[in-house]
Amino acid sequence: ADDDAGSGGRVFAPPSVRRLARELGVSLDSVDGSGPSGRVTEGDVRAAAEDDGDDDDPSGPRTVQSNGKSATAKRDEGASGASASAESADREQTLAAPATRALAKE
Amino acid sequence: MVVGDIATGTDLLVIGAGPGGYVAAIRAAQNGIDTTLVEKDAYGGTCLNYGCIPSKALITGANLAHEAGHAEEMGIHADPVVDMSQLRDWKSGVVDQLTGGVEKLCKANGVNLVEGTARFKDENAVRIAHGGEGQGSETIEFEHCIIATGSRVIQIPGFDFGDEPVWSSRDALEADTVPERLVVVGGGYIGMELSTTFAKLGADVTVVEMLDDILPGYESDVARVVRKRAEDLGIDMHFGEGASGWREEDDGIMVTTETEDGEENEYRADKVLVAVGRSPVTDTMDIESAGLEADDRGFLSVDDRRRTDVEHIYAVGDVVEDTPMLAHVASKEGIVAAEHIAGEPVAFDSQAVPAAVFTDPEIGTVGMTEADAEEAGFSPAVGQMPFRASGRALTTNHADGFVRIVADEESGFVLGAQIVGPEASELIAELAFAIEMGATLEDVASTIHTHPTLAEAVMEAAENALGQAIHTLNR
Amino acid sequence: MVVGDIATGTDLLVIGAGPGGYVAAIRAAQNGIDTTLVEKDAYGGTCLNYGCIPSKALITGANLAHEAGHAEEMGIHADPVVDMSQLRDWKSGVVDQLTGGVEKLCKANGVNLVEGTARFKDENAVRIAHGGEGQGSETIEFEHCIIATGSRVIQIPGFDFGDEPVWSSRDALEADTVPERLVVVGGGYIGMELSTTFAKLGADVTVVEMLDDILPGYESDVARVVRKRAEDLGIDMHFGEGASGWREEDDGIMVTTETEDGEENEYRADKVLVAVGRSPVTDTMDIESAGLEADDRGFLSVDDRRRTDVEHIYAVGDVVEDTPMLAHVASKEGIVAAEHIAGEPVAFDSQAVPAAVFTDPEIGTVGMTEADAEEAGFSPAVGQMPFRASGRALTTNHADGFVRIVADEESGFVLGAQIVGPEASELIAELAFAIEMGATLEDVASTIHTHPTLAEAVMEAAENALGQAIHTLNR
Ligand SMILES: Cc1cc2nc3c(=O)[nH]c(=O)nc-3n(C[C@H](O)[C@H](O)[C@H](O)COP(=O)(O)OP(=O)(O)OC[C@H]3O[C@@H](n4cnc5c(N)ncnc54)[C@H](O)[C@@H]3O)c2cc1C
Ligand SMILES: Cc1cc2nc3c(=O)[nH]c(=O)nc-3n(C[C@H](O)[C@H](O)[C@H](O)COP(=O)(O)OP(=O)(O)OC[C@H]3O[C@@H](n4cnc5c(N)ncnc54)[C@H](O)[C@@H]3O)c2cc1C
Repeated sequence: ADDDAGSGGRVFAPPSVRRLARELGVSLDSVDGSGPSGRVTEGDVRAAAEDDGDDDDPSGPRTVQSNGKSATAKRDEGASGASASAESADREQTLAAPATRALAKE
Repeated sequence: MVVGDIATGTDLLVIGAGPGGYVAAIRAAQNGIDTTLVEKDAYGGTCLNYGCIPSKALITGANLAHEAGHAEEMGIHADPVVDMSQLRDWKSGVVDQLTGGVEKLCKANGVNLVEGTARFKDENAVRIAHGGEGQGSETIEFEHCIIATGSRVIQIPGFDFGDEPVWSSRDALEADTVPERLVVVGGGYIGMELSTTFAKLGADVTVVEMLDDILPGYESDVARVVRKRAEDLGIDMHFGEGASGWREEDDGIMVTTETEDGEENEYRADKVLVAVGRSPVTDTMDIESAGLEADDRGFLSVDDRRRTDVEHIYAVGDVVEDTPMLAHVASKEGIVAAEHIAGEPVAFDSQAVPAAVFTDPEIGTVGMTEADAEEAGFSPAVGQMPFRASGRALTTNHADGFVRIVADEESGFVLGAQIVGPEASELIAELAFAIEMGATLEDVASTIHTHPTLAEAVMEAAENALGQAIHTLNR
Repeated sequence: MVVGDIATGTDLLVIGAGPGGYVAAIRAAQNGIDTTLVEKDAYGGTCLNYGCIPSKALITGANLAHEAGHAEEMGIHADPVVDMSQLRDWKSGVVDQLTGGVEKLCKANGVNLVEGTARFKDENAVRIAHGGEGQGSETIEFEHCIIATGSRVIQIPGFDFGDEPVWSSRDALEADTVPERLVVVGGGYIGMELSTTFAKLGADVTVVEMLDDILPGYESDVARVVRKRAEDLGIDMHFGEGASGWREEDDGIMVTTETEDGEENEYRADKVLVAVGRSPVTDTMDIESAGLEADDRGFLSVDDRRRTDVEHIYAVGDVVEDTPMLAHVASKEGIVAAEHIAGEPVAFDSQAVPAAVFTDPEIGTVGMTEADAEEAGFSPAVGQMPFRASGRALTTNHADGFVRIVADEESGFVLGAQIVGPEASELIAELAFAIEMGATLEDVASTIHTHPTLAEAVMEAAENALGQAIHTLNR
């Protein structure tokens, strides 16, 4: 997802995808999500890992603020900005989320 | 178990067997790490013994008795009598079952259990003082350590928990009679949960809160639903007053309060419950010997793997700065620490932490409010569904409150939710999951929700944010 | 409203104002379509008037009275008396509030409401017969039509709903006294919900079921939890017996049954409730005139946009072949049809349809069972969490049952879930959403779930499938 003001620097991706990104050393801010509104999928992260051999250090403090407050994660700005274009979500059509399916139909 | 001052070694030492510590220990052992868990008091920590579990058990009893006694409208005529000492025993039975379960689960997963109080000797060893007299002590050396020592109740000047009429939350949960008149100092979630419980059990409850509303931290329209119900239950709430002291009277006690301008008030009571907060337990185990330092309030600061400044020592749960003092946060942090020690690619990267308040009605919140979202630079789309318009809510005869969902207008991503109403604590789960998944309003709105359920209101709130609700008017 | 035989026109005519029809009409009007909704009986259809809503209202009353009367263990001593006619009136009040709401919502969204019975004149027109005598009739011409005429209860030979001791579910929900002895023919979900309700209200209930278990269609370990509880409530269940008739006795009636081998049994009763299923209402409106034909059981077949063979005529809800006869399915189909007519890119493409049974305890299911998954060629990973190990369940004193989650072992994608236990109807929502989102076990397991909640059991079932549960042993 682009680091536009609208997303507050936050990346929208499921927990399993975030973990995969750490495992593969992919910085999520550098991945163009192919899901609805730019949600990052497993396929996006795998493609980014292939495109970019660099081992970004994915660590770095993130703050989750307390209850009811902003949970926006501030990501490590030091990570390389290599942007990967990943066009294919590897979820089959039948396992795509409702908004994804609506997009497909359009 | 080892008696006498013998040094033993362990890969991972976990200090404290609350929801932070025992969960960390079990997960570490599941990952093949040689793990030792030391606890000085009771398995399950505050949560299982003096917190979440006993309070929710009493709430169940109070709700059932109160509802059955107030359902003439539904044709149910009953005059329930509550035997408080029986209710307490039942509650204790639930606690014992769960704490016994924790002990068994630790053993079944291969965690070594040690009873005693741990103090750091140095960066790689603790000394354990065993409880009983003449039990000796032992030294345990460790490669990694997780500090999960939790928190303790805060005392305020003028109220000593050693005095019989002065209750901490723990005393309240152990009560074997219902006081006729109860003054509750503090309108936070613990104060309000217990006020509601005792009011339903028949006490005359007065709440004294320094701020100008109950449940600080929650939006005013959320708190209002709970406050109104508390008023209906006869709970007398006084804002802008701090409790200054108490004295014995012929018949019970007198609690005195003071406003900011020095005006004094007095409330007659039999017991006074002080519930003004909790502070971390980091001052009783010589953390300095391990090279650690707590902040001025006693909290430890950690990174996103829950490592302290001393890299091989982690901290989780109520002792941690920044994250809320909640059992499920403690457990999640425990899992992150344990898995990181096991070499897994984990981080505490939850996008939003849900929280529940078990008042009447319940509150469940997660992520951003509308104001938070604006502050973070989003242009929020907000949808709301009142439970008054929910078929399921009406059939349960609990239709106060609403579901609100906050999303980013442009992308549709769900950012937060506030629920006040029946089963709010359960309903928030779907929305916490939606936020973690990076789901959009459309994802929530187009998922079939079973009829008739309260969860339909979650779907309708999302539809409302899209201008498409069926059962409430779209604004 | 128009009286006399005048022809009026509408873009969309919706026949039937149940959860299929009224939802379709509102959504169509929201999309700017000129919409007319015709209903012959009552707004809200079966669901609001004679089905989901009144049954759940009675269940609430029965549960409250029964629980309060059986909570000595918790120290609650009460002997509730239920005034059935008051309970019925309260229930009717809930129904009126909701059906009134439906009418208002239709109007507020600009739906034209017509009272009367519709019959097709041809492919583009219906004639409406108005209820009262001398009300005349009118013809309505339409561009598009949605048939949402729902279903009616099935009668079996020997049991005429016209006879006073023979109850349909609708009669049972209107009862103003509790029969001393009730025989229930049919152990499906409606039969079991009502058996439980009347048993708790004090009736001596006997269930007669042709098959060899209650709740056909549910897995046996799920049904077993409900059957055990039903036994504890004193419900007498007889399997492999079909009801063959009944006769008046001096004191009440005698219901006769027959086994496959012709063995006869007799059960004394005051009322006999026949709940053996429902069949679609497609035979009373001359669908042939519109060029339509129902299958031999009366269902209409539709495509994934809910179009019948006649492209501009849609069908939704209980009249539709293949999809389950459930209110939320009807509503979803209504939305799909309405939005398709409005030109939106929709389809009925839900990956899984949740369903709930409001027995004691509740059942909530969605998607595939383990056997379904195997049959579909997946290698299933299955995780389970018993409510006995859930802190929240124990504190509510309802700890029977479990959460089971079924996933694809290789990819981790969640495929289905079966929940039997407290609030199962609500808990299933998160898992239905997980399936729709294409979420994995890891996604569910790593989402923080509030403590103490029943929803934690959903998380733990996912952890269990991954071999990582904390509060139950991993197999
Ligand atoms: C009345 C009440 C109600 C609550 N309700 C809820 C609720 O509904 N939901 C929720 O999420 N949270 C609730 N909480 C908060 C919750 O209990 C805490 O957030 C949670 O227990 C924190 O877990 P922990 O593991 O960090 O610490 P604790 O549970 O406090 O456990 C710490 C353990 O460490 C042991 N210990 C301390 N020092 C040492 C030492 N030196 N050596 C050995 N052992 C030591 C202690 O004996 C204790 O057992 C409630 C709290 C209270 C008081
Ligand atoms: C006791 C009971 C309990 C139930 N509990 C549940 C539950 O908990 N959850 C659940 O999901 N489902 C439940 N159901 C099923 C649910 O009620 C149906 O699936 C649902 O009502 C179907 O909706 P529908 O819109 O297709 O039809 P209906 O609700 O049947 O509505 C059809 C409407 O069309 C009208 N109509 C028919 N013909 C004409 C005509 N020619 N002209 C004009 N109007 C006409 C009828 O009067 C009726 O109002 C229950 C059913 C029963 C009987």
